[in-house]
Amino acid sequence: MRNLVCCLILLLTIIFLMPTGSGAQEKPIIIGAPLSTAFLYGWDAERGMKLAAEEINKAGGVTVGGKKRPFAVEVIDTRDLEPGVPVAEALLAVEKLILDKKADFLVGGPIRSEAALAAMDLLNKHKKVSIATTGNLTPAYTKKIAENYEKYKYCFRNSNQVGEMMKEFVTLLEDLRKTHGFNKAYIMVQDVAHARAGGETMQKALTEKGWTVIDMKIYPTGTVDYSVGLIDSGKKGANVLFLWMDMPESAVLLKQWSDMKLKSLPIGFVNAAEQPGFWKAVEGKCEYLIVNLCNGGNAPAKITSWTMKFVEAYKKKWGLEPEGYGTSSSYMAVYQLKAAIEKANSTDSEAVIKALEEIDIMGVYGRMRFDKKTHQIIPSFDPKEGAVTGIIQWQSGKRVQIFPPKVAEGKVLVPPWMK
Amino acid sequence: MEMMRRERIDRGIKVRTEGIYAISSIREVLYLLGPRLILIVGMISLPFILELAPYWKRVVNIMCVYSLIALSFDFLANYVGLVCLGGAFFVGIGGYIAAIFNVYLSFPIYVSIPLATICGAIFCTLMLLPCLPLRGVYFAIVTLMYPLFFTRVIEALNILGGTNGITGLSSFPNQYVEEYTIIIVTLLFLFGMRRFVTQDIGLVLRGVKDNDQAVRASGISIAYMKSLAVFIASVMGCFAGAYIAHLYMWSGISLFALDFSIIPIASVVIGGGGTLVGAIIGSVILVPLSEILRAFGTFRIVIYCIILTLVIVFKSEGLMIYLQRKYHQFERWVKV
Amino acid sequence: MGEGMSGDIPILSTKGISKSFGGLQALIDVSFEVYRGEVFGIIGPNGSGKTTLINCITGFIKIDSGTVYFKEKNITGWKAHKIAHEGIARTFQIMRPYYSLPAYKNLIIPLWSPRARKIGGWRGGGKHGDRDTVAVDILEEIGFERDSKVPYKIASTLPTGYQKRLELARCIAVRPEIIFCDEVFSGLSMSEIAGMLPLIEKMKSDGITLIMIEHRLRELFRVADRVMALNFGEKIAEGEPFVVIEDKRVKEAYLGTEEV
Amino acid sequence: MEIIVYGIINSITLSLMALGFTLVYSISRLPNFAHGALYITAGYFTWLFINKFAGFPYPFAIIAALALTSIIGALIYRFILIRVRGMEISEIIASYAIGLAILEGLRWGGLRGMTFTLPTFVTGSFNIMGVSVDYQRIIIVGVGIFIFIVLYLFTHFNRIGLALRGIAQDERAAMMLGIDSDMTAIVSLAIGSGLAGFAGVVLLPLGNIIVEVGYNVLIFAIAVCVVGGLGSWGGTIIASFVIGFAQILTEFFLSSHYQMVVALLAIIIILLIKPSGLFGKQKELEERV
Repeated sequence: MRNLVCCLILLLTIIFLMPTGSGAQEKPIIIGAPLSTAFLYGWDAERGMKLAAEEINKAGGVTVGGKKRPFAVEVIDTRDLEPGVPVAEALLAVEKLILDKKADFLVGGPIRSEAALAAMDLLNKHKKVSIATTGNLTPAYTKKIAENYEKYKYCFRNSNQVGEMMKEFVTLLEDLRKTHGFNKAYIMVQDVAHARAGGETMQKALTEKGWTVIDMKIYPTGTVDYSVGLIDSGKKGANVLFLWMDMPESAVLLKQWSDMKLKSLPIGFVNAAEQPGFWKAVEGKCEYLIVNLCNGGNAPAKITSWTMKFVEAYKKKWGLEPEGYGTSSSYMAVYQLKAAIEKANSTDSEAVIKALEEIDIMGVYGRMRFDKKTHQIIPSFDPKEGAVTGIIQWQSGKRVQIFPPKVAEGKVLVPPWMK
Repeated sequence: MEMMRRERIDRGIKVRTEGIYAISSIREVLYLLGPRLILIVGMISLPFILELAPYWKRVVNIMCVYSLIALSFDFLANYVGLVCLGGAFFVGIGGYIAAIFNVYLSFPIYVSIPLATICGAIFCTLMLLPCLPLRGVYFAIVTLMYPLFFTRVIEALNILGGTNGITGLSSFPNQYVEEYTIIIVTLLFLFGMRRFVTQDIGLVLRGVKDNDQAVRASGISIAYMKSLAVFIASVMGCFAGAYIAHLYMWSGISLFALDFSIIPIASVVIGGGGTLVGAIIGSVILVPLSEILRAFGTFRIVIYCIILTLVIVFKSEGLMIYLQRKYHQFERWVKV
Repeated sequence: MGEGMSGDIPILSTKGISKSFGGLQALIDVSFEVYRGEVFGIIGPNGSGKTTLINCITGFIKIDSGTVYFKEKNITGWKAHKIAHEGIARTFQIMRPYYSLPAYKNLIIPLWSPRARKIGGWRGGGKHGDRDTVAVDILEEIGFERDSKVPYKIASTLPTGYQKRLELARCIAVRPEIIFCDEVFSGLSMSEIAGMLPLIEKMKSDGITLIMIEHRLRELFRVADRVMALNFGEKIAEGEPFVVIEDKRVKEAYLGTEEV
Repeated sequence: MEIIVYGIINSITLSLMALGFTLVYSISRLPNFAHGALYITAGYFTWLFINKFAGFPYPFAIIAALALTSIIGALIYRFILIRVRGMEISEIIASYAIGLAILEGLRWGGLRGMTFTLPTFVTGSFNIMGVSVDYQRIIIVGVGIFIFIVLYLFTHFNRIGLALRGIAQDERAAMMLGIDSDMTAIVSLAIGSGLAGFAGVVLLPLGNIIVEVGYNVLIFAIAVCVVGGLGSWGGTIIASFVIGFAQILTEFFLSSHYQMVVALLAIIIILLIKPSGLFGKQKELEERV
């Protein structure tokens, strides 16, 4: 028995002494990235950031106070997308980045909206600037900044938010109504605060526009069977299925939809369907599914000259197309940070905040400008005015951008059995 | 040349069986109080030692929170015989009630935490009252289901801020107040419980564990005794919940997360069930270990579980009892 | 019914108690009366419902029908701890000491009970400190000297005989008026039983009524004033020990019938 | 109409999940908290066999995966659970820790994201009485019933099966008759894990293989077993129908987001009213005075 206890203590001492320092030639600017690396929104943001940092360092780094300092990306696994893990774990990771790894800026931010909201108070306490790029879409995030600017001015978000995306979807559905005469919608959302809020705003907006919203079903996380809702929608002649499913079980819903050959077009947020590999995973059953990737550039498209360059660079470095929400926004966040630091010519939080509010660069998905009061990226349908969204449709194995019309790559296809 | 052999003298046997020992010399006093003093001085001085690594102060806070929950599990399971797998239930209720007092009724922090502890404890005891007569595996499974059930109810009814939770709780005035509240409270509860367990009431609770029929036969109602024990355990749990809600200025359904149930149980098992100090030692080992392993990403859970299984299988009595035995024994060479 | 030893009203009387577990009729219409300060024996072959009767009276099992009066107070259906609070203590057929506690600490629990505290006084052990000394006194009464190792040994390490006596001590500590002794003599050696007899005499003199269930009739008859016999849940005889043993039906119950 | 059809499917799914857990608990009194992990391991092994070793026919992949999962189940008992057999808390913690280790090990080993799925046995769907149901679900119902029958036959007319039931009733008596309780426990855990794996292999093609499903499966399994009475197979099957239909009805009439609440509410209510469950006959509850 003695030897077991000794080897246990030996194991502990080795781990304690593991060197954690990082080489320091020109003192690098450290970007902390609290991401849930075991999930899509986590690792694709991480890849976006590393790609951007690598490109900037190759191009000579950031000129601050006369010196050329490289970026160093420190990623910590927050596990905050796992259901059984308390948010305190994510906040602990954020603090580890700030205090232990001495991160100057935070990019990506905790992914789950409740963790992101909780982290805002933490950022204020430690006076660290953070750009949230992936995962959290709740309008509450920017509302808090607007209400309490002095306290929460350190938080920025360079990806779209729910209210804006709802407008995009309504305009898309309006176009479909004109072209295909759809007017009956059936809403199925996951039982999560921002998804339910999205479902309710969609229901209100569509009924104003004259649509008949048959029903709204809310599914708790972990539901494995959607047959009752789908059959109900088929029977009542719904021709549009509005979905908001961030949970992995949404693949079950898609498979059932295509097996039942329902006469309705699925549109909305399906976290699982953003990945290029999804097509093979469901054996092509996600054909005709329309998914919103929140920001342009997460799928091959020609929004600005930079978009295709970014897609090629991503494919070369990581071997596959940009995967989903969070890739292009994280990539751009690093570039925005570089522009702001060079404009403020220092890494001090106050100066960088002022600079971030003024910078205006033409990015991967349109013109990137932050709203002074809410620190939210200014969205628009025209890449020259603001950040453009990226709604794609799965067409024979490819993700084709179909919205906004100005940058659309293809037309909306309707399943043959619907005609 | 006379033969020498190692003779092992176990001072402890006399101490353990008798339970009474005369303290004669200062050396004897030191011998007994030594470990306790090291623990107290160590815990009090932690914030100063960690001045140079500020992040680890936060880890110490979390460690104390987990050790409080572990203490309440250890007391309930090993002294009263109620195996409650739902430690997260106490934490969740404590956190939510603290948020309600602090945000909705805007009580200041030094009022909302004690109030939340008491109300939370009353609420938890009332909720657990109907399942007190259950025994063994059944009580464990019901209490495991309580936090999951509350998560789903809050999520379905979208009350108390739904899945977003309640934000904007007021935080502690400054760093040291934050640390010292939790450290002092943990030590208070630790030594308070050790004292309580040897009191007459504590003996009655231990009697309930041995066999409750005998307690019933001597005119004491078990239901009252068990609810008293659950109340004490939930006071500790709810304080931990209220504290962590204020520490992170946020409380939401993930306070009911499974981690708040499993890690305390693991630290009690590793630290040594039955000795209340075991819970503290268990979390002193487990929480910083999980922090160090964070660099490994999800692999750290695997290492965590493997260590836990090894300890359960090979050293099921726990570290504390093993150390106690070793502390009381020593060998010396004796002429044959 | 017969004249009691002292006073005329019975301290405990049961009327028509019956209890069935599923189809099995454990007790059929059992009524008997016990007077203060009397040692009342209950005998009968195995499975005649003796322990079930005690469980019913002391509230550990719900009674199907019938009533139990304790000093003119109807205590049918009360919870076990309330009945014990009234003053009816019991020992268990399978001994139930508190294994993890030392012998004298075993007595702290009954001393802490509301009944002991209500009686209070020196014997009741008012302040915290007293309870330990009172516990050791009771152990001394039972026969474990104060300075011997026995009171301080952990209960589980005590031999069976000692544990039996510890059960009895646990009952005495609650200051009861009636004690149900469930096979206290079984498993004891002759010398230990001899040691118990003066203890029972002392309890009788303190005015505690004893209801003893026993298989060892010779020892029981040396102590019991009156005896009742049960067979398959029915009361078949009651009265002086030697009268009952001669009763034909009791012989039949024990030895089986001769008719062919 | 669809309530009945999908009610049955949902109930059979639940019973498949729970059968392994009940079998293990009824025979060796071991609450196998690693049940969800074995469910996912079988799915992952099948996926591995199909994708990594090209040309491995689907049925062989399933059989190989089930065999592997049963061996893992037996090993878990042989090296870990056998030492903590008597102690309740340690049993639960040990089996839960192994389950967690396997699940997180798989997640660390690469089982991430949504791209891991198993092909369905037969694709397409057809209508029963106006309700369109796909073949995979019909196969599930067929397989479910087949398993119930096989289990019934195995335990009633087969020597090992009778030995298993002997241990289930009274361990000491069975040991006296020369049945080695540890060997039976290993067999029972192997069969239990095999059943868990089987449920995985049959049910996972509906969706995709994710680690979170492992935790949900464990909760559903416990819900069904506790409601049906720990340790009674009949109880489990009937309880899975009760909960299965309750979930579908709540989704149909009340509203879908109370679905998960129903399962958890069922456990708490049943345990408070009748701890031994609908059909269970737990000796330890009625404490013999």
